[in-house]
Amino acid sequence: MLTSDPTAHKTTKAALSLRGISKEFPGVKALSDVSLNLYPGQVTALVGENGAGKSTIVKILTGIYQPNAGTIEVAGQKTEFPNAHAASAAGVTAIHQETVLFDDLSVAENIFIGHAPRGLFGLIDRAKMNANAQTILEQVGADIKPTARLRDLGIASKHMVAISRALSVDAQVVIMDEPTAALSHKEITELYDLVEKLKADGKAILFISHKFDEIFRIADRYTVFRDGQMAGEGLIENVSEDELVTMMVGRSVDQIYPKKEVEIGDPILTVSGYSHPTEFEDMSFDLREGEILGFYGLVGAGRSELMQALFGITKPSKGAIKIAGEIAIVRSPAEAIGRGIVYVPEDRGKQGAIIGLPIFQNVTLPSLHKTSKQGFLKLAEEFKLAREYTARLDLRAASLDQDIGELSGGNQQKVVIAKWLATQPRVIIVDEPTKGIDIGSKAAVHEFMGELATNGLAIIMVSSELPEILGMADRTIVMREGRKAGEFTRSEMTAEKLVRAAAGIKEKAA
Amino acid sequence: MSNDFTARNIPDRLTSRGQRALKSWETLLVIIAVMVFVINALSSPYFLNPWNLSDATFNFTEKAMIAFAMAMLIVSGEIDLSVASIVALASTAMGFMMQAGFDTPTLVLTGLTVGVLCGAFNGVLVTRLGLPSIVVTIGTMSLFRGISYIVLGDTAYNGYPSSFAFFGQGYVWWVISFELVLFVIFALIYAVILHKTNFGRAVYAIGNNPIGAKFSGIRVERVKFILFLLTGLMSGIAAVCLTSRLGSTRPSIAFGWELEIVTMVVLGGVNILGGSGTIPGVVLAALIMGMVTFGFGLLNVPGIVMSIFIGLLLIAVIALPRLWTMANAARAGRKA
Amino acid sequence: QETKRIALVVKALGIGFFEAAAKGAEEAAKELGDVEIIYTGPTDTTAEGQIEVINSLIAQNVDAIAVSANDTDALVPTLKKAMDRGITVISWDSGVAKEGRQMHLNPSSNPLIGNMIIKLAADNLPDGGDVAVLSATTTSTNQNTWIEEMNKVMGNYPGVNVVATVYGDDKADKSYTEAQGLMKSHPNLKAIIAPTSVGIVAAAQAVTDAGKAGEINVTGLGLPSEMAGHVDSGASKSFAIWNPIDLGYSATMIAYNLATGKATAEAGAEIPMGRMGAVTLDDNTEGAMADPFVYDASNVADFKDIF
Amino acid sequence: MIKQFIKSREALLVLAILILLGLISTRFSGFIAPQNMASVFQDTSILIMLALGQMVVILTRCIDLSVASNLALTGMVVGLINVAAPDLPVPVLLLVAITLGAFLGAINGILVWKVDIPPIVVTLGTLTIYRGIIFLVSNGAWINAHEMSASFKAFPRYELLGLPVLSWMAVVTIILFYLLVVRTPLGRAFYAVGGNPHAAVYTGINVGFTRFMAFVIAGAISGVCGYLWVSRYAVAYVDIAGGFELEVVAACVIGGISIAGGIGTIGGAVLGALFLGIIKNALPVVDISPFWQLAISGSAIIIAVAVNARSERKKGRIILKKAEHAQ
Ligand SMILES: Nc1ncnc2c1ncn2[C@@H]1O[C@H](COP(=O)(O)OP(=O)(O)OP(=O)(O)O)[C@@H](O)[C@H]1O
Ligand SMILES: Nc1ncnc2c1ncn2[C@@H]1O[C@H](COP(=O)(O)OP(=O)(O)OP(=O)(O)O)[C@@H](O)[C@H]1O
Ligand SMILES: [Mg+2]
Ligand SMILES: [Mg+2]
Repeated sequence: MLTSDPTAHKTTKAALSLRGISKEFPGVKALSDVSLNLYPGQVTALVGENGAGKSTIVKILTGIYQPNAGTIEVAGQKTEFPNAHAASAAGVTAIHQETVLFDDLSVAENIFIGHAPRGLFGLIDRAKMNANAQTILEQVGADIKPTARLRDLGIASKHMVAISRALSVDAQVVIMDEPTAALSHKEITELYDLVEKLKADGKAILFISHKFDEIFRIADRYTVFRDGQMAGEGLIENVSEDELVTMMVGRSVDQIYPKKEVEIGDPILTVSGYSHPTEFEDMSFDLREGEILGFYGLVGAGRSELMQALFGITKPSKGAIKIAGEIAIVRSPAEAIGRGIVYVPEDRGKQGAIIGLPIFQNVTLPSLHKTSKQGFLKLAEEFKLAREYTARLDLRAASLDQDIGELSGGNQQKVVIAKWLATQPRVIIVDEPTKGIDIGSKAAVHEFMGELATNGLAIIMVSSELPEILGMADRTIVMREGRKAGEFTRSEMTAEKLVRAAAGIKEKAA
Repeated sequence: MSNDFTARNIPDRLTSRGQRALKSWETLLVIIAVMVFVINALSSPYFLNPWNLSDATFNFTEKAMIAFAMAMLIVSGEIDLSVASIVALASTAMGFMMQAGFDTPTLVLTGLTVGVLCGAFNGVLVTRLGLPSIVVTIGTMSLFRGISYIVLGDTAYNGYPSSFAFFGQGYVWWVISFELVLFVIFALIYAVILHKTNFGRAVYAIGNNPIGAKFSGIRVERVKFILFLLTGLMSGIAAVCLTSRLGSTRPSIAFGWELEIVTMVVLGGVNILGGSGTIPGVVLAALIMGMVTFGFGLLNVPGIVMSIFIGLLLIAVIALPRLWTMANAARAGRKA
Repeated sequence: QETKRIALVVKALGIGFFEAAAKGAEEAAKELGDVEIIYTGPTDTTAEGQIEVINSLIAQNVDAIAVSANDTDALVPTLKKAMDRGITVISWDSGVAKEGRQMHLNPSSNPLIGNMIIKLAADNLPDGGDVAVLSATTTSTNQNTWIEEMNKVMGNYPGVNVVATVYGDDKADKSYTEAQGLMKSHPNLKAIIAPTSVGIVAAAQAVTDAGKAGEINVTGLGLPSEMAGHVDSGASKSFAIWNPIDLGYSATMIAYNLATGKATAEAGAEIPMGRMGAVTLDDNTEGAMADPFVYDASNVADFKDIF
Repeated sequence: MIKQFIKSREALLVLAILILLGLISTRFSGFIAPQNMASVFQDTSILIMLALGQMVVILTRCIDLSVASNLALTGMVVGLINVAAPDLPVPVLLLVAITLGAFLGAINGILVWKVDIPPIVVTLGTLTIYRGIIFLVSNGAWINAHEMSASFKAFPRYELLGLPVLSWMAVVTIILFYLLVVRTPLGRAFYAVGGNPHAAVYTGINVGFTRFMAFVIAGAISGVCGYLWVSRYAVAYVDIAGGFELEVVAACVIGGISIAGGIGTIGGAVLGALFLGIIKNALPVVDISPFWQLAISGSAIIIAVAVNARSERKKGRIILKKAEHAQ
């Protein structure tokens, strides 16, 4: 352990402590020998890069995953959480990072599923359930009817339901995994108030966030994970933002973002007035050869939807694009690929990798016309193409015939990128290219992007990670609620400007 | 990038073709098939007779031809439960044309066309309207056969021209029937389509991850539509053979075949949830089911008892490998 | 001398009528001494099921096949193949088309049965009235023939109208539902004629359940063992049948005589049937076994334990 | 409340049924007479009960194709028991039927839960296995009306307050299922497991066990229906209710139970079954050849899924503020 704070352990007894926890997934060591203490009346912030293992520890704490090693102690008592019930019975509740809700149940049922109040003959007492739900919803400041069907709510309201669900359990330990990621400004302030209230009630809170401002605002202590290992812990007042970043990353920032200066060429892609009925509106920009154009915004800003429209997945309602000066109509991914636009999607498991197919088949899927003869496969050609492109990305795998699902996230991403490079595109759109992948692979992906730009490829990089944008982009467009909220050249870009534009906060008067 | 990250040479494959074949589902099926063959040969003196074996092939050839197309459809993650009803409708249409005095080539063409049209109808509902294929085809299963009932009611078509009899009763050479030849040809065609063409690769990609396939530039809807067409076409071909073999058409023709065909496909190692499976597997499953039926038949065991065996086989061949893995995992867990 | 293997293929296994026929076949086999009976059939009344069964009989190279067919035409190619391989093929009870068999044994003369079933209904309808027919499958040869014959003689029964013909597929539950439908759509129905042993029982049950026993007379062809209760309850005043044991016996005897060359199946030929005498074949190589016998409250009890 | 109902799938079905009844009554006014409607309900009772059992299975994203075979096997076993021991009272037989049915359902459930075989494969297998076992236990012989005891046959026909017990069984099943599905944690778990199995784990629901329970319940219902079927039609043989499983699934689909799981109501399942039952009963009455029945129910299924899919179509997520307000 790098930093430890001996005083804290003496003053209060931990409400919950984890010791020596390890967790392995096939191909990934998500956690190794980590420890964590949560104290009553205190907020512990858990920070770390994407994929550091934060959500994994939450799942272990709530009985979703079983650790391969280590112990859990609640109020000094060693326990095990074989399932989610056991955890909530022991007084541990969580707001999970992904929405774990049921679209076709009512709000109240979502809040109380698994522990609904019972009445006559042990039947669910619906009236009481709705009343209780109403109380909790009011408590978190959400204006939602308990009887409403969840499907009819917006994303922020759904998130409020998830929060209410966590609070419906009488728990001593409350875990929040990026609770503010999908919330708007007003709801975020209300959430902060709620955290204060829980603190005052003596609950132990674990707060996971990538937003440093909120960590410094509400946390009392911090724990840092790096690559599934402990990288530091202590009191928040004893640490600076820079120190935290160094603990998280383990090296200085520009080391990971090897952005080279590249000669920017002619516009290759021009988008004008692209609109969609519900997702984005009036998006116009152009992209030049050799350029990396960043797209920044809060999660849910509509960047992915815009990119998918450019790639032919969804249809825009208005607007036009030109490729190398020529008007182009893109109605399907096949057409987009034909015109040299490719898209490395955000959701690797669903949209990127075809799990179940071997690596080489993943790589050659969009380029089969190149490796086949009159529609008949030629395996040797396929292996050749796959080997060529995976080697360029320094893929780590046992064989090219291995199922892509057996690879770690980073290596899967490399295969997906290789797949697109094999089509020899002119424009490559990467959506959250390093989401959830380990540091080594991340650096490789970044380095490779730089190299591609050097070779004259035009890149659009959607990212929610500020350092990635700041480190890699030549120019950045900020999106907010489906609209363009600002555009900055590399020299204009600062973290503050981007965040303000993304959150819709006015520039401070100079 | 640091120095220890030197580019590595990743081998194409770790296991040789032989090793892979040894561990495959097909090997298991070959073993079962051989066992069934040996048991049959031992238990009935009539089994090892070329004419009898030839007769036995009629138990599965028509169903298997549909099963090939169905296998591809299931690999792609869809299913068609209306196949037997397509056979009925196609047969009814042929009977109708026959009564109107058309000649054999026209009859065959009619059967195939109706098959393709029915497939297209399913395909449109599934791919254009985005409806789940299992429900759509439960619906068209009633609809198609229902139309046959409306047309035929309690009557039947018979009196097909004698030239028409060849498809279901003709022999190409010695004991080799026309149907058997068709079966072999289609087995080869479908094996090539699924395993050796870009189209087949797309089918696998769609079955494993339809969204990912779409994001990789595959025209998912079009591929699925073609698969429904092919399934309809094969049902039409089976209708020609069956009608010719029976020499008559009743609306109840081929009743209940859909479940037998799905069983054949699943027994052949095709994952009902899509994404994996092979044509050789389906061929073997067809042979096994045909031989089991025939073998039991020689012992005068009622068909219903054979189906117990087929049902057990279906569950066992899927359960046993899983139980085996689970047992191994449990043992490994205890050791750790 | 080698034993002759004679296969008795029935419409479906488990039906009382055919079980009784099988008894008769065994009786014949015992009498003949060198005969082995293979009693078989599908479990549902389909032609495809029978084809599979017949294919395996051909493979076993049996000496004779005697089939009660689910479909007049669909079995023909398969049975032709059997004859090509030197197997004696006859149909009985429910026949196959002429090309598909050497001869057909009708349980009784078809015109006689056709007349009998309508007469049974008419006898209880002095003032006439609506009657309906509940048949077996739409493809059953024998039922279709009888109904045809019945229609020919309808003129002899003025005032009696056949208002509908429905099909219960020789399934008790379907027949039951069809009988219910008849009562609903024809409120003035006076009788249901079911020339099938499965249908008649189901119809009688439906009539009883509708509280119309005594009001609607269920008649046709049935087994005393299955109908005794309904005769007692009044749902059925009378019904007819020939003895299924005799039928199975006769079919076996004929098959044996043809298979051993003791007789040939040709128009005008007389084929001996053991204790049942002999059958004379008509131009269609069909022959009738015996006259049907009528059962009612006076005699049903005496036969209900026999078949 | 009322507004909500009017917009619901059930309202659409009620409307469809009313129109259907209206059309029928123009051809045959007696059809909508209370007495006839009661008899239609009686005829549809077994379908309703089975549809409810199937519904809970489908809710959990599974399917049970073995219900009809389960029904037939249980019916045959109960029939055989009755033949062997005619004096055994009906309640005992009912208990046997429920237990055996639930046991057969549990076999499906275990294979789905513990061995993780896709439900469609499991029940495709048990569909033929159960059917085959009937032949083994009965030796292929039918059990006919005259072999059954009088009380055995009388039970479903016994009239209470003008309705036969068979109809009352359906009514009781509807009430019990309503309570189960709406008012018990298990019932809500059916929806949760089918709607979002991944999230269900997070709420402490055991997905496999919930599915197992759905199969057991569907099995128990099939068992009861086995006895009812055999006693009502007064016959037991290998093929009873052959192919009925698809009619049951069809009733669910028409009733708006989503095959993808998680969506569906008791009202929907009941109305779906009634819809099919009315068509079946009406065709002979209005003098349309019964041969039209199959095509009509097929078309009804297709129209129903198309309509349901339309209303189910996931509302796109909405990013633009303007669009959100417009909704
Ligand atoms: N079910 C799983 N199977 C395989 N690997 C997994 C699974 N869950 C998580 N991982 C891997 O474990 C590592 C840690 O993931 P985790 O979700 O805990 O990260 P995180 O710190 O929460 O990241 P983020 O900030 O993006 O939420 C990642 O490499 C991830 O890919
Ligand atoms: N209405 C909604 N209901 C349920 N989940 C939603 C909804 N809207 C967004 N989400 C989820 O929120 C997460 C973030 O959304 P996503 O990343 O797709 O946003 P986006 O539109 O791509 O914006 P960006 O790319 O700018 O972050 C995803 O997991 C998505 O599934
Ligand atoms: Mg996380
Ligand atoms: Mg996104």
